[in-house]
Amino acid sequence: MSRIGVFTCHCGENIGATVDCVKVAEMCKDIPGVVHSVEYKYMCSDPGQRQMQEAIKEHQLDGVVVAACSPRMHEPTFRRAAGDAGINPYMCEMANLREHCSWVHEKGDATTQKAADLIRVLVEKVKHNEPLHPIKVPVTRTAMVIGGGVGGIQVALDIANGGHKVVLVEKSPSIGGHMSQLSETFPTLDCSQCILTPRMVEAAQHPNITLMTYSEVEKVDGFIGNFKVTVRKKARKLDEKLCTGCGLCIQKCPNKKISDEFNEGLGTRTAIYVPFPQAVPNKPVIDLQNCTYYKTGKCKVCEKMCPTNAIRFDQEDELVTLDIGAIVLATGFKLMKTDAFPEYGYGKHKDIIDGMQFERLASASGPTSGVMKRPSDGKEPETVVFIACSGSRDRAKGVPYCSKICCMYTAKHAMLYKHKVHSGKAYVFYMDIRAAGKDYDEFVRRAIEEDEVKYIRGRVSKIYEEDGKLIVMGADTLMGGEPVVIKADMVVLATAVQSNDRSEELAQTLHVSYDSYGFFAEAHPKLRPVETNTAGIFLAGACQAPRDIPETVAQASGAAAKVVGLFSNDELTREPIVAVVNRQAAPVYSTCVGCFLCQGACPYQAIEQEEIKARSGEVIMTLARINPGLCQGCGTCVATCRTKAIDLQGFSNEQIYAELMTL
Amino acid sequence: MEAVNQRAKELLEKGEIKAVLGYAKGTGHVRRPHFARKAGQVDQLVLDAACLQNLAVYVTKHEVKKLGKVAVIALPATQRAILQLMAERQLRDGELVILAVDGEAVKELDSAAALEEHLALKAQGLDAKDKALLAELDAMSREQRWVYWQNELSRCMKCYACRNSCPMCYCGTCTMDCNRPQWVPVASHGIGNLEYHAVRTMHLAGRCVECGECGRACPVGIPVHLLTFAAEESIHEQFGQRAGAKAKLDYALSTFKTDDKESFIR
Amino acid sequence: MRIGYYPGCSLLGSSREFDESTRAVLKALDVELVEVADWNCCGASSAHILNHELSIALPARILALAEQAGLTEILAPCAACSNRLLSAQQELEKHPEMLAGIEKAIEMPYKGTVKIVNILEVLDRLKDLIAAKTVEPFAKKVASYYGCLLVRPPRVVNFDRPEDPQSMDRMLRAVGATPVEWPFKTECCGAAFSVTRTDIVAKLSGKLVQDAVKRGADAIVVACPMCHSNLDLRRAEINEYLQQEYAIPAMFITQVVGLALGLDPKALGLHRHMVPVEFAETAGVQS
Amino acid sequence: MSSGSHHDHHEDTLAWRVQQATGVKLAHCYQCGKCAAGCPVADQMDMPPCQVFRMLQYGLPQYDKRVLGCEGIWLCLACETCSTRCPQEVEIPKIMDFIRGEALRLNLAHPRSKDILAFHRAFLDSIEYTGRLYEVGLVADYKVRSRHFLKDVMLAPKMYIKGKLGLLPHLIKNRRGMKHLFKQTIGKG
Amino acid sequence: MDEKFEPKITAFVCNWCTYAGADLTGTSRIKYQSNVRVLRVPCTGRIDYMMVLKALHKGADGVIVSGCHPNDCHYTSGNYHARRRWMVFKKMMEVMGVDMRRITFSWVSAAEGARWAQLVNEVTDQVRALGPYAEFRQIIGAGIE
Repeated sequence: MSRIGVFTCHCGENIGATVDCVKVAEMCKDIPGVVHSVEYKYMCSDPGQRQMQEAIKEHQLDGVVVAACSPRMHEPTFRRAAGDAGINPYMCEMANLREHCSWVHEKGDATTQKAADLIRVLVEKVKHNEPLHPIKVPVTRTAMVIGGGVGGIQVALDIANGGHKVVLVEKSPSIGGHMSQLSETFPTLDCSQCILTPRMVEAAQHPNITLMTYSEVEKVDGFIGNFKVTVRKKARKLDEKLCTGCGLCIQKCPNKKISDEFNEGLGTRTAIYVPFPQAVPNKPVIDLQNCTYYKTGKCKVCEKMCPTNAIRFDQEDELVTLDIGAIVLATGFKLMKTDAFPEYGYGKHKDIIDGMQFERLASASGPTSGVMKRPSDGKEPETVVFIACSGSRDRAKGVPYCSKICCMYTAKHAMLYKHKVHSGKAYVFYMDIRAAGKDYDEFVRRAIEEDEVKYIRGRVSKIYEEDGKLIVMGADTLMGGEPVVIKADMVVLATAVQSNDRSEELAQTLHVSYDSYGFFAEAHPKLRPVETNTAGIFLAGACQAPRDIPETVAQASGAAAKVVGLFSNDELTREPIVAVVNRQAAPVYSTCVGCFLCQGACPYQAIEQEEIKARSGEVIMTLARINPGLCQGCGTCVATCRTKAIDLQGFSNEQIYAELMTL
Repeated sequence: MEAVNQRAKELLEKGEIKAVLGYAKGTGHVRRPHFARKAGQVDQLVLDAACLQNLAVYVTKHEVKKLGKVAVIALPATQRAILQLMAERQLRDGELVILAVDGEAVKELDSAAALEEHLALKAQGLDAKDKALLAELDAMSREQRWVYWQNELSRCMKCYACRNSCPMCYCGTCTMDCNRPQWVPVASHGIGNLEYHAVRTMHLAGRCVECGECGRACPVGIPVHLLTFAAEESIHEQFGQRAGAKAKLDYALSTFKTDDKESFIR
Repeated sequence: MRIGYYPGCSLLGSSREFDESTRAVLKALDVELVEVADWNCCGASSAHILNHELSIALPARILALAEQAGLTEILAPCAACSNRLLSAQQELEKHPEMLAGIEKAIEMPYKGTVKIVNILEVLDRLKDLIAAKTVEPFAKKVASYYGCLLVRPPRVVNFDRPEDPQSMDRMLRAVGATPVEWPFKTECCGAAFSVTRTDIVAKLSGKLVQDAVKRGADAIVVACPMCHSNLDLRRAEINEYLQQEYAIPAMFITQVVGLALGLDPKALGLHRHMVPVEFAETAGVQS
Repeated sequence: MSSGSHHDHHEDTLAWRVQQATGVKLAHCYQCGKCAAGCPVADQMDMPPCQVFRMLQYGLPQYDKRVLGCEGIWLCLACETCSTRCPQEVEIPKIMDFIRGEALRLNLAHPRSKDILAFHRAFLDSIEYTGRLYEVGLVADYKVRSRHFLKDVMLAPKMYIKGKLGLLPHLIKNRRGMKHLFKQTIGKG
Repeated sequence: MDEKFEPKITAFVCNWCTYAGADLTGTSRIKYQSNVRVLRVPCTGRIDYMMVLKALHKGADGVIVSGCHPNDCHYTSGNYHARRRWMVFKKMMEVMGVDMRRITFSWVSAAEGARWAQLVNEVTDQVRALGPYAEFRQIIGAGIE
């Protein structure tokens, strides 16, 4: 038989003025199982709590109901107090007499009766409460950062400087990401590489950071604090320890006409290559698709030339499994390509380029050494049209969202062009100018007012080629939709920012949610912007939504702080409000039938398979098991399970049934 | 029939299977399930319009699984049930030889993928008779439906024939038998019967293969199958999913679309 | 091959040569055309502009007639007709509530089972045969002109790609022609304004003629009677507007294919053009 | 649920009627001007399509009147260039169709629309009586209606010589059915 | 008896939205009728249809089920699963002839204090007007254990 104490709080006048607390306390004495029922002015005050603690000891209570304010307010207070008095904290429940009763109803018998009813419900619940214990999860204090752009580098440096180990995984041969391709950055026009390169070097030399370039995450198991991550180290066909980065192999490689990814197809590279001169690590990689040796079985010039004999044609991909405590996703974005625009010629005009190609044209280290030359014939373009919102805010192209960075970089591009070609004419077609940010609008105004870039409010309907010019057919909506035709030498499309290739695949590997555009989903749009729904996995930068550099870096530091916070303890303590699948003695083992219909209902992928084996090792049955590290305690699986094999601690079937029976 | 029996014999003779599950003559027009354990017994198997029972109900039984590999003469509803059981991991690929019989055509299948492909070629859903019955129910006023079901259910004595005949009711411990807490009263009275049939329907919603076995099994003639049919049809209509159509589990109640219609929610 | 045939009004009158050349070419390729009996006008843009229900009922009658004749597929060479037929079919599929009223108007049941194809789709199916039967390659530079209605609106016609389409170019290459790279394949010619706003037609079609010549085309090839009449019948107005005499002929794709197959230019109706097809005698086969 | 500007709910606004009849949501238009930029006749319109949309979006009687009375809606060729390229997938020609009908119904159509209208009416008359388009009849009828008696007098004989003008109409057999069809559709209004 | 009839209303609400919303009703001191008894669960996903049936079984004349609006679920998708379950449950109840005017599904967010009061009042008034759930009480009467 239970020994339950009921403590009714007046909350000063807050409850007492509407509910007859004395009467309620009296009524509660008649509830079977209640051995002690008192009221007090302020239960949450020190004397109030002490009174409860003394009663627990004196009356050997095994459960308490505090009838006061909302449990969302003081449940932790009273549970802690109950725990200090020697009973399990989870044997304490609260009846909400204030927010749900005294404050919302008129004074009267009905209200007093309701107060007593509310307590009765909780008394019956407490009778079925089980002592619960916080779940402790050990934490491996090594973080993995996926993506080596400016966001990933910042996360890695911040965590490493916080004293923890970091593995930085980058799929391409060098870290640096898109930022290393940029010429200059808005709104300051400082050189992108000049500010990024030192960070890249710092990351490479940091004792706490392990770089894994030319590597991709293949598999992720486990849960917060205890991930097992398998990384595929793609074969560079090179012994990195021996290679000194002298570059002789690159000079001698006979295959020099390969379209260069780093220069967005505007330049060429060799089959053995370093993506760009400042690459980190500065070790080449052999491009298997284009290497003459892999195509024909002959060549091996690089091997012959290498002074340290570092080339390894027989090198294979390597799978490495690592123990990781937290993961930060910083995989960035990609730009829509110009071939996605039927009305602009499906990408067939060489002089219609995208924003990243313009960056390479404008970059001092780019294919034209920063001299403005249009791709088709190398002539200096006299008229350049920039088109903002190319593919963005365009539901017909499947991108209804704003790409956020284009307004700023288009202004920058127009400005850079005008700085390089003083006599040139720059036109920008735009729909709205979104320049919200420190010094951003001033920057756009400068482009318009000082550099005399002509802004035309309207979209471009068609571009075609005629007599070596690109005919841009637009309209000026500020002149009532009057058609505007501009004969341009080059057109720059500020194409939409899209989620990176294979981002959905990666999200599935990591069990994080993503939106319909493939961007990773944050746990809460306002209050948990750097966390994912999967505990222990965080986000930084444009893999979540279009972002510019300052935002990416800020979010990266935010994610790093989350990781450092997580790593500040050896163990992670979690509320024991989790679901469990029952286990019984053989031969039943469980009422779970292993249909796994619950699996789809779990928002956290917390439901695993557990094989019940005979002594011989033969699998007798496969049952569901809930990983307490992943379960967040929503109980959706519980309501899905036909055989009631799953129950939710703290809100169990028996507890709820008992509550219902009092009604 | 010839072809099926021939193949069954062959499989038995080669020792590839331990038994063939099919239909044999019972009293009068009744056809009863029959296990032929030896090639010689195969000739007792019959296949005609009187063969109605969904044989899938047997294949998850411990006693049958113990036999080893079994061949099942599977009419369309049985095929659907087997596929759903596979999706729900109650049967594995290769555990059964499915002799899928559709009219004159016979096809031998042994995996969920093959079964899915086979079933995809066929129109699924209710036949005209059942559709008409559902439409009749639909045409009643709410009050008339209540009276109708109260009348029907008043005969229910909770013999559980509907449950026991259902291929999808394979749970080792049925909710009805749970007593901590006892969600559904054991006794067969007004509220107990309503709750039992409500729970049975909800448990089969999204899983019912619409064989109608429960209705045929009811000794007092309650059309209980109309409840699960209505739920299943409404699921198909609202979510486009159908039980017993996919090899990979596609359970309507553990999937969702963010734009599921919610006009009924205030 | 056997296929239903809905010529439409233009092909009886102002674009007779399209009908003649279509029949001649398909006959040469052993395709049997089954004309929809007692067909009516599709209503074209006039019905479309003046009354929605009428604009559906007229095509629906044609489709219902085809259904009654047991046809599963009909060829509508006129791009306007095929566009109207497709629109009506889709509208009825989207709005089944309209069906009763339409069936009442046409006094026939309508099922919506007939597939509507345009001439380029049919020729594309026969591409290999055409290539094999080509005896006199059409070795000319051509501007392939699709116009509006063959490719737009894409959700209705669901044919080729809406900008810079390729199907006619492929066919032209198959018969030995060289399509020029030009940007106006789907620019509007002025369409239904042929009679009422000839000034607009002259301007829009003029742009096409001028550019095709500039890009070195010997002929403009079309697959739509309206485009053809604007580019051919209205050439006088075009030339007046452009203040220059443009002699580049406008030809139907079926005429080009017919010439390549060695058919008689007269059977292809080449003599009916206002702008003479000057090279027909030299390029075409001696009859 | 309907939303959009609060004006849209008033049945007396053109916007409301447009949305009811066509199902096109006017609020989808965000005034990018791409329709006007690609329209082959925008330069001749007194009001290009984007401006028609802008005015409709207000739902104010003075703007509705201007839209109904403008010439631009009659110049729309229904070439579908705009709707094909519209980033918001707005079916602009559908709206133009409807507005033209409203302009006629309310007797607000631009004077220069008369010719265009005369042509379409003549066209439909021809079909109603013969089942198929009778081009000579059409042109003659159009001339009477539009009073452009001399238009194209030079073209007709040339066409006749080329065999392109039949002097007799093509009659379909079921002409009664055709009359019935017209009565059941356009005749209802 | 009818004049004095006061309906019993049972509400199942999720902890993060509707329960918090009802707390806000309190903090805003918005008054509503006291017929409702609230049962708190973590998420609408936890709400088993058996709970609704049991509430009716225990003599509730009306039931409210409420949680987070779509997209707002604390557990990201519990409410979406719940919504589907309700769609099917509602259909089944309708087929069986249960009076669905007595079961109200709703979304009330943590910010919608006034909405909670309005919802409770509306449901209470509606159920009061409908009177005691006689049909159900009849079958309960047959089954008192």
